[in-house]
Amino acid sequence: MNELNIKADSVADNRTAVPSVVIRFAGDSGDGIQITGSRFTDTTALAGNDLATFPDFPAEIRAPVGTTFGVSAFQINFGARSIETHGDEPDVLVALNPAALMVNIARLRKGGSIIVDTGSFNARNLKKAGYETNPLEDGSLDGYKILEVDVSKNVLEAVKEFGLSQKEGLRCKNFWVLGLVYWIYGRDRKDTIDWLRAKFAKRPDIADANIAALNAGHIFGEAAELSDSVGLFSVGKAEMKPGLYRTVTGGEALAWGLVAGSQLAGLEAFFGSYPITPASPILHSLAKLKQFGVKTFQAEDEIAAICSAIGASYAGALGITSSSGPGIALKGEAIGLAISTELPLVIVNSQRAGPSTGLPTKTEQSDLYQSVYGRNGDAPLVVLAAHGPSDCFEVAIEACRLATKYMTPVMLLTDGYIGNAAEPWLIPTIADREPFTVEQRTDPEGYEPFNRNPETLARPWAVPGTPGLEHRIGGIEKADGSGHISYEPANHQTMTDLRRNKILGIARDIPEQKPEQGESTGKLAVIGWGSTYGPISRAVSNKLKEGKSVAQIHLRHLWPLPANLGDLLKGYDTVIVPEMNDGQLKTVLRDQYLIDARPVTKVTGQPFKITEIEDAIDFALEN
Amino acid sequence: MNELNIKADSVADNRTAVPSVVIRFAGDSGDGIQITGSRFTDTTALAGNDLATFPDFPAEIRAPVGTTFGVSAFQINFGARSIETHGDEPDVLVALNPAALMVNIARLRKGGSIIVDTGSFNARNLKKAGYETNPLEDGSLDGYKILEVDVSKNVLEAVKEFGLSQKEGLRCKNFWVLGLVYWIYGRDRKDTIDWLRAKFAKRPDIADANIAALNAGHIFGEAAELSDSVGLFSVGKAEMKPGLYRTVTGGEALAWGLVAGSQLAGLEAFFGSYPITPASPILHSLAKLKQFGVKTFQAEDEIAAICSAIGASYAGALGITSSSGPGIALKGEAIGLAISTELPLVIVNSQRAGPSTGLPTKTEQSDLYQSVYGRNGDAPLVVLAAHGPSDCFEVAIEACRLATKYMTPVMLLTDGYIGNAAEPWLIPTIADREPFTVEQRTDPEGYEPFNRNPETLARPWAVPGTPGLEHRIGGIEKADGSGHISYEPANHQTMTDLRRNKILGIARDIPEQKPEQGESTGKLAVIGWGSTYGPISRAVSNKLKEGKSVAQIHLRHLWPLPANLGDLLKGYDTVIVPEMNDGQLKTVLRDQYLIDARPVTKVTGQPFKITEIEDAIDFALEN
Amino acid sequence: MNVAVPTQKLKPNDFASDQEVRWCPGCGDYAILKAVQRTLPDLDVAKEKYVFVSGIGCSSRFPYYMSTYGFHTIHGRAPAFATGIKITNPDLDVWLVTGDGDGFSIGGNHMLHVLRRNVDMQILLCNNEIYGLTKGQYSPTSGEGLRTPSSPTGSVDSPLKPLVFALGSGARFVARGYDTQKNLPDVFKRAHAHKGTSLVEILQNCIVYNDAVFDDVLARDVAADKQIHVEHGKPLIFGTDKNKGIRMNTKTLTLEVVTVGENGITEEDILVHDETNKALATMLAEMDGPDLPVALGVLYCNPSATYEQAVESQMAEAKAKSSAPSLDALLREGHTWEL
Amino acid sequence: MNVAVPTQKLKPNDFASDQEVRWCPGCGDYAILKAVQRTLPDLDVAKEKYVFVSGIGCSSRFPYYMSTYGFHTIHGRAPAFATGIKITNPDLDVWLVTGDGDGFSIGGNHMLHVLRRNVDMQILLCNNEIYGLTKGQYSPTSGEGLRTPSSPTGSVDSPLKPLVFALGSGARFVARGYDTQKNLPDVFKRAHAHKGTSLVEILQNCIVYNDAVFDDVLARDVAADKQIHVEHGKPLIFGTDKNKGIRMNTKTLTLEVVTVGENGITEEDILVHDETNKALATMLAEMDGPDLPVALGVLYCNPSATYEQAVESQMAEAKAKSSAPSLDALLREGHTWEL
Ligand SMILES: Cc1ncc(C[n+]2csc(CCOP(=O)(O)OP(=O)(O)O)c2C)c(N)n1
Ligand SMILES: Cc1ncc(C[n+]2csc(CCOP(=O)(O)OP(=O)(O)O)c2C)c(N)n1
Ligand code: SF4
Ligand code: SF4
Ligand SMILES: [Mg+2]
Ligand SMILES: [Mg+2]
Repeated sequence: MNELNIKADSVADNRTAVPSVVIRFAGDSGDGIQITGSRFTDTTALAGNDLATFPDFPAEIRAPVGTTFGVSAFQINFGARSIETHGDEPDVLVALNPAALMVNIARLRKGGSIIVDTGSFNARNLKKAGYETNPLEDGSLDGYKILEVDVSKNVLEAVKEFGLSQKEGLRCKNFWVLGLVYWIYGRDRKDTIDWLRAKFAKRPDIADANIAALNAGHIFGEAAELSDSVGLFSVGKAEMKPGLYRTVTGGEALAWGLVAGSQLAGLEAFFGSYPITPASPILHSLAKLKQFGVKTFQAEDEIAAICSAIGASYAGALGITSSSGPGIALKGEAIGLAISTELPLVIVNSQRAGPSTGLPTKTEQSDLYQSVYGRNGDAPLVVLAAHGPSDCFEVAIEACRLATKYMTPVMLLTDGYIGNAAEPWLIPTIADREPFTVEQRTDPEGYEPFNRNPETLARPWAVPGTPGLEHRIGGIEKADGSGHISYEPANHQTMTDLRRNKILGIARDIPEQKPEQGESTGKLAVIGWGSTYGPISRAVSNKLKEGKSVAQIHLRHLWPLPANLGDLLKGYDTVIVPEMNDGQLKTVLRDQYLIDARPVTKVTGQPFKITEIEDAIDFALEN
Repeated sequence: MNELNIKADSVADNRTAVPSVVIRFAGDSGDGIQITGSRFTDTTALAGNDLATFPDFPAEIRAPVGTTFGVSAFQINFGARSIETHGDEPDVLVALNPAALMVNIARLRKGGSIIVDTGSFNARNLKKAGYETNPLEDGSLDGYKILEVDVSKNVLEAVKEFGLSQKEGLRCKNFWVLGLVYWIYGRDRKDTIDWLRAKFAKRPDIADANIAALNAGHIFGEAAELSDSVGLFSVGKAEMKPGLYRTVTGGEALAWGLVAGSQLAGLEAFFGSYPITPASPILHSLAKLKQFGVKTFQAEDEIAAICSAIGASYAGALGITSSSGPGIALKGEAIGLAISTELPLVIVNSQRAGPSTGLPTKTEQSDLYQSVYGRNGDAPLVVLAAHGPSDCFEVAIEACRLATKYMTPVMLLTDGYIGNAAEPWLIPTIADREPFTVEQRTDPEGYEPFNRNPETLARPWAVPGTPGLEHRIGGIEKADGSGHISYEPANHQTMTDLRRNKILGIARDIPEQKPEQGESTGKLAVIGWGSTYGPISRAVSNKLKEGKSVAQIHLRHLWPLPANLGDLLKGYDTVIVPEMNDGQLKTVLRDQYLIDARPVTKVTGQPFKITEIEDAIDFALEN
Repeated sequence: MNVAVPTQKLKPNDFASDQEVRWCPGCGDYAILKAVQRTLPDLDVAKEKYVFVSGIGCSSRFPYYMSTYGFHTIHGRAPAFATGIKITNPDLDVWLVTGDGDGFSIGGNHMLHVLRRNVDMQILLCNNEIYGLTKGQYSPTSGEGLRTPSSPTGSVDSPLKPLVFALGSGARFVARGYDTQKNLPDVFKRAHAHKGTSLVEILQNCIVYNDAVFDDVLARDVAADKQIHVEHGKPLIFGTDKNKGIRMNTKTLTLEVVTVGENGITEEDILVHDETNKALATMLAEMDGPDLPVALGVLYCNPSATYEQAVESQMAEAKAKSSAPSLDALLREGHTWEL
Repeated sequence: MNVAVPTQKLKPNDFASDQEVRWCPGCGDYAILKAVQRTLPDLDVAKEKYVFVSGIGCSSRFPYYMSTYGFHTIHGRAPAFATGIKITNPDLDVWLVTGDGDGFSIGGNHMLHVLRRNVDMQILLCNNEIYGLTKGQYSPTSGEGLRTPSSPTGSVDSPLKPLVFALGSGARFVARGYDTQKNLPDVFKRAHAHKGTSLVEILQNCIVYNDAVFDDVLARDVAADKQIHVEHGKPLIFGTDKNKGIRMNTKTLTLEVVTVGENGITEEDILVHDETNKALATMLAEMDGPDLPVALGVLYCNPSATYEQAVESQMAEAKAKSSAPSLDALLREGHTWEL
């Protein structure tokens, strides 16, 4: 290997500088598309771009090769400016087989570039993808810039010295393409090569073959006259806060945030869960963190999962449970018990498209109703939402803080999109954070299980094993103070009021709501929550640049709502609420503030496009 | 027995005619209070009064004798005018032991009458009830009219000829008291005597003893100079629609309504349930109706119960399930499946006080949120509520109609109060009703599982066993039309829209909302749902009599709401929403109509008092 | 007019739906699907009577691939749906397909109760000892110590034996087979012939997340010595040389493997399989090495009244008692009065 | 400062809470409560370590009547709460009180899994073969044909045998007693001594809804002949004259009752109880007349590693590997870059 080859390519004179690029890698599930994507992500991050990614898995575990439902894709938006979404429309589509082209072509920007592996465009694959004629030949791709390469052949050529089987050899296709794409954007291969060496430490032949493929793709790019077809580009460094960065997915950030939160609370974390898409990665991440005193328990079902977590909180740990929509539905009864017994609990809901089983691998925000209202009885709890991968970390800490300070369940909403998407993250330092150490009760003097802290209205947390504090709790209504079973009519009213007021009082303990962008009054507020942050943010900033009177308000605290939110919203002539559901936050806002919050909904299992929000803004401003 | 004795007592000259009376019978669980109440109810109904009753059981199955938590009570409000509630404040309290007095005295109208069994006011019972001094002696009952009788002694005297044990003899106490109360209100004993003869056909000695006790109580009344203490009264006949009447509890009416509904739909009914207070009586009623083709299945839990019912609907029956709050919470996930597969299903929720286990024997309306919003995903269904015992029958039929016509789950809300309360019921004739026979699909020509009726948007119901219609359904998103699994983004939006619009379209198929009382516009609308009907109705009519500009609106259809409701409500300056919860319907109304609907809430496990609603009306009109 | 096609004229392929099968290439579920499709034509059931019910999991996608009626329900609850279906229409021929997670993790309670009630249906358990659909977490049947994404340092759960559990729950028919077993249709036919709940555990290879987990039993070279195919009335003999047998050690009350011809052991000493003996079935179901072979075939078949028939006869009785039941008459029963 | 009171100095009454007991007068639960209160003082456990967990039902009110820590949870889920409690703090002494409905109807799945996992706790099953709290519907252990408000023409469910189910689920300790049994505390002590999940089924009389349902076994005049009190290492002998015994019929592989001294039967023929033998325990647990007596005492005790200890040792190992784990360091692991 030539030392020179792996250095960053200096910006060639014939490179066009662009502020941002969206690339979509697509191929068969077996083509290693997700690995390609994450390698490209790391390299791009190292190059100083801001970025956002969107892995788009097939619903099937491993669908038959070549089928449209077996196509796996990875989209990345990276730029020399701040990046909020994975991009509405790819500028470049890499299609490693006909099915990948079939499924993804409609997304591509008009005039965008396509890189195809002609080696896979044989009759059999074309048929499997549903093509009657070869799109590379029938003119249907006119208007796009196409780079046709027989990647398969090139790869086999590049790796033949390593004595791999044909099958193993073809597995290097993705790195060949990656090398080519690196050349197009002038990217350094070193990081990828290091990664390959580490990854295949035990199979140096595989490592070498992939590295050879990577280099061969790169060399191919150098040799080919790409400026005529897909072009050569440079994307400068983005202005980002200085510091140490890593990329992080929402799932990882959430898991780490939960550990951080429990450490700041001075508690052991207990995580009871049952696998479900797309929530499982949190279980997987936490299962690896035993050294931090995190106990994970894979329960027999979601009900046992939450009940074990409530038991853990009762026994003095920070109980956490996690699931997705259908599993959260199963937890409703037990959530009521945690509310009634006033035990801390964090419930993570990685939302997916519903109703029922719905589209398990597709994203949605349709569990807000279920979160705020979905239980028997008057059963208030705290609802928080993370707005992006790294934000999961902060929101998880906030969930731990509120759950323990107020002795309450907290529903933490994230979704399939956030969970799998990755973004660069300025790594925080937990050691510098103010702990919110929980004081569990030990003094028997004057102890009553439902005697409250007058300020927070939280009851004391008295943990089994503590001498002198023996007491009984349960889901039957409890007498204010003593906690004994009470059928007293007035007491039930008192307790209902207390439970409600305790939660509403949290509004005093959370930041005032401020617009993310735009003025605090004006013509239009676009209010969102959760993973719509990216497209809303970009759309509003685009519209602000056009001089429109529009502001972005994004909620982290969904229940209770920030104390000033009503007043803030009343400062705008119009309020629109983009949501990936049929209009759920809008119900909460209209109920609470009697403002004509107008729903902008999208229920396709896909995130909003920036243009969709822009259109909604224009429409709202005009109507 | 003297023939003359059992004739109706003619209205004595010294009887005071009163328009209505509220009596509360109270005693130990073992005293037969509920039987006394139901006998008094039947006799009162026969006498031509309108009436409403409220059985108030202890939470414990059989608490130790003499304790306050073992007190059982039965309240009846009867009158010569229409009766809407069981009465705010009893005029008469019958207290068979000190605990019964202790628990109930606070409810009694100031200046009301008390009948006590002095035989039970011994030191032991006083202590068990928590009395330090004897209330009959310490002046604490000053201001009430008290009739002190040693009922125990009198009863034993009356029944001694039948050779019963002392214990058996004392069991006749309740009939002795009943005889006395019959005398006070000039009531006929014949019906009670017939009932005793039938009930104890195999134990004529017991029947005779109870009849003797009944007569002895009556004679005691005749002999005693009651006009000086509790007084003698007459309550004339109420004006009621002519016809054949019976008394009915909400539980019975609901069960019969479900059978009627399935007959009108031309289907067999399948009822899958798991016992829970206060829903179990519906299971018990239906289990006795096998001759009508009703299959009841006591499942292992609530989840299995609803799943079996969905399976039954899939197989062509009308699937019904029933539970109370915590059990309904468990059904959330499966409800989503019924919504997604668009199968008919009736879900009966007999609400009780929550959250969590709450107060199982106490009433509440706090599951409206759970009904309308409580599932994962965008998952709309129909929500109906019954407003009183006999209304349960009508609403059950409506639930069957909508479920089958629109292929949708219907949530039918009732509550512990309605379920156990009884009222006279003009018996309807099912044979005269218009059937809404369901047509299940048999023709394979052009059949697609999700091809809809263009008017109702209902999909065809194709039942296993039908040749040529074999198809697969499930909870994953289905392609519009074919019903095949579809991950197509646009299709998910289409299907979400269709599911929503199908339900919203039902608004065209339900009656326009009209005020129950008062004008269609005005100063104040009092809007309610469910079992608050009685007190709201009486309160509004009282206020209308005072000349106030107030109207009563009572919802049967909670989702979708009647098409004209928004316009109707906007015709009033102020709208208040009395609910036995922390303000749930008010959320729906504010969201839907952006009107400042103001909550009037009560969460004590007890129904509203008329005066409480009156106060709320006055407050709303003044503020 | 619909004319029912007599199933006898149908071929296995007639039971394949028009949906592309979407299991991973090499998944054991393919073979099970084929075995079912080979079974149905031989049963005397009209095609429209078949209903396939499932929960959620890879294996639970099964109904989509059958051209019969099918209901892909929710995770773990298939037995409850199937119970409602069968009670509603006892004429239907109900097949339930489930996985080790679907049937014995979240669904354990419904499994217990359907077996106890003995509702007539066939339950096919595709046991791959893993959660396939959710990408490879350990399941209740996974071996102790199995490393998976949710048990990176090894599972500490002790595995459930589905058939032992079933017998403990009151099952009246339990059998075991494996995905690629030639005569799997015969096992299915026995299950079908049994009136009541029939549970068939099928050892199923998940090539992606738990590949070769049954190799110590199913691999060609060990099969003869690690499997025993039980048959009612036949001695429990196995082994490459057909000379190993299962004996009851009456001292320890345990089963043990002996070799006929060694240490004075004769065929007489070998237990004869009695599929109506629950204690024996339980002991056979428990066997899973290292010394004892895994039992395949029908371990237990001891029919008893089915649930839906009991329901039917109570209905019939009630109807017989009141020949023309009228709801209007019912409402008028008891205490009424005319105003 | 809190000073732990050594439990040894405590009396049964010290374990009674200040809440009035609210079961029906004559309910068998009273006797069970007393038996527990008589047991605890003899155990070497500090009072504050006891945690009583229950679901919903009459029997599940139990924790309120104990002066220990107590958690009255929701219907059927107590095993899951108890599991969370015990994993979180293995030092606690966890007792779970449940009913036949709570534990085996809605709660069957959690029961299965807690037994399978072998989480250290004592489970006291108050089996009254009825749903008491909801006023008398039949339960999964109710006899077939039982008429109740939900089965007016008789239940058609075949009853579950909780101990057989438990053994099928992998339980390592099962025992049986009855409410008013004198030596019930001894059974509880054995359960407590067993590390792992210990299930004790207690035949409990519900005087209101299922009175005398166990009379055919427990009534004084039949007790000696209808009960067998099993003891490890002792022959399975019972009867008024102590001459009846349980024999294994090696032909039919079933248990049978024989009379010592009749037909050439000697004590030699009688089985000796081996509480570590699962097959025997299963057969003993199955016995419930008419010919065979009901087995009382410890049917099975065969300890194995407990779940929470396995969790602890994995934790300890992980901690040993990274002596001072730092979250900040973790976040900086892998691929990072400085801007
Ligand atoms: C209520 C609910 N919880 C969890 C899931 C996620 N889930 C789907 S299938 C499955 C386990 C599948 O395992 P198994 O039944 O063994 O089937 P296999 O995929 O191995 O065939 C899980 C946990 C779900 N779909 N629904
Ligand atoms: C989710 C839920 N479903 C149903 C109930 C109603 N319920 C309470 S206890 C019980 C059964 C009690 O039976 P068992 O466990 O045998 O206890 P017992 O009262 O007989 O001691 C039922 C069905 C409930 N409380 N919660
Ligand atoms: S993941 Fe395993 S069980 Fe699922 S389809 Fe693939 S091979 Fe089969
Ligand atoms: S109902 Fe039965 S089990 Fe419940 S307290 Fe009364 S006697 Fe005991
Ligand atoms: Mg599996
Ligand atoms: Mg019970």
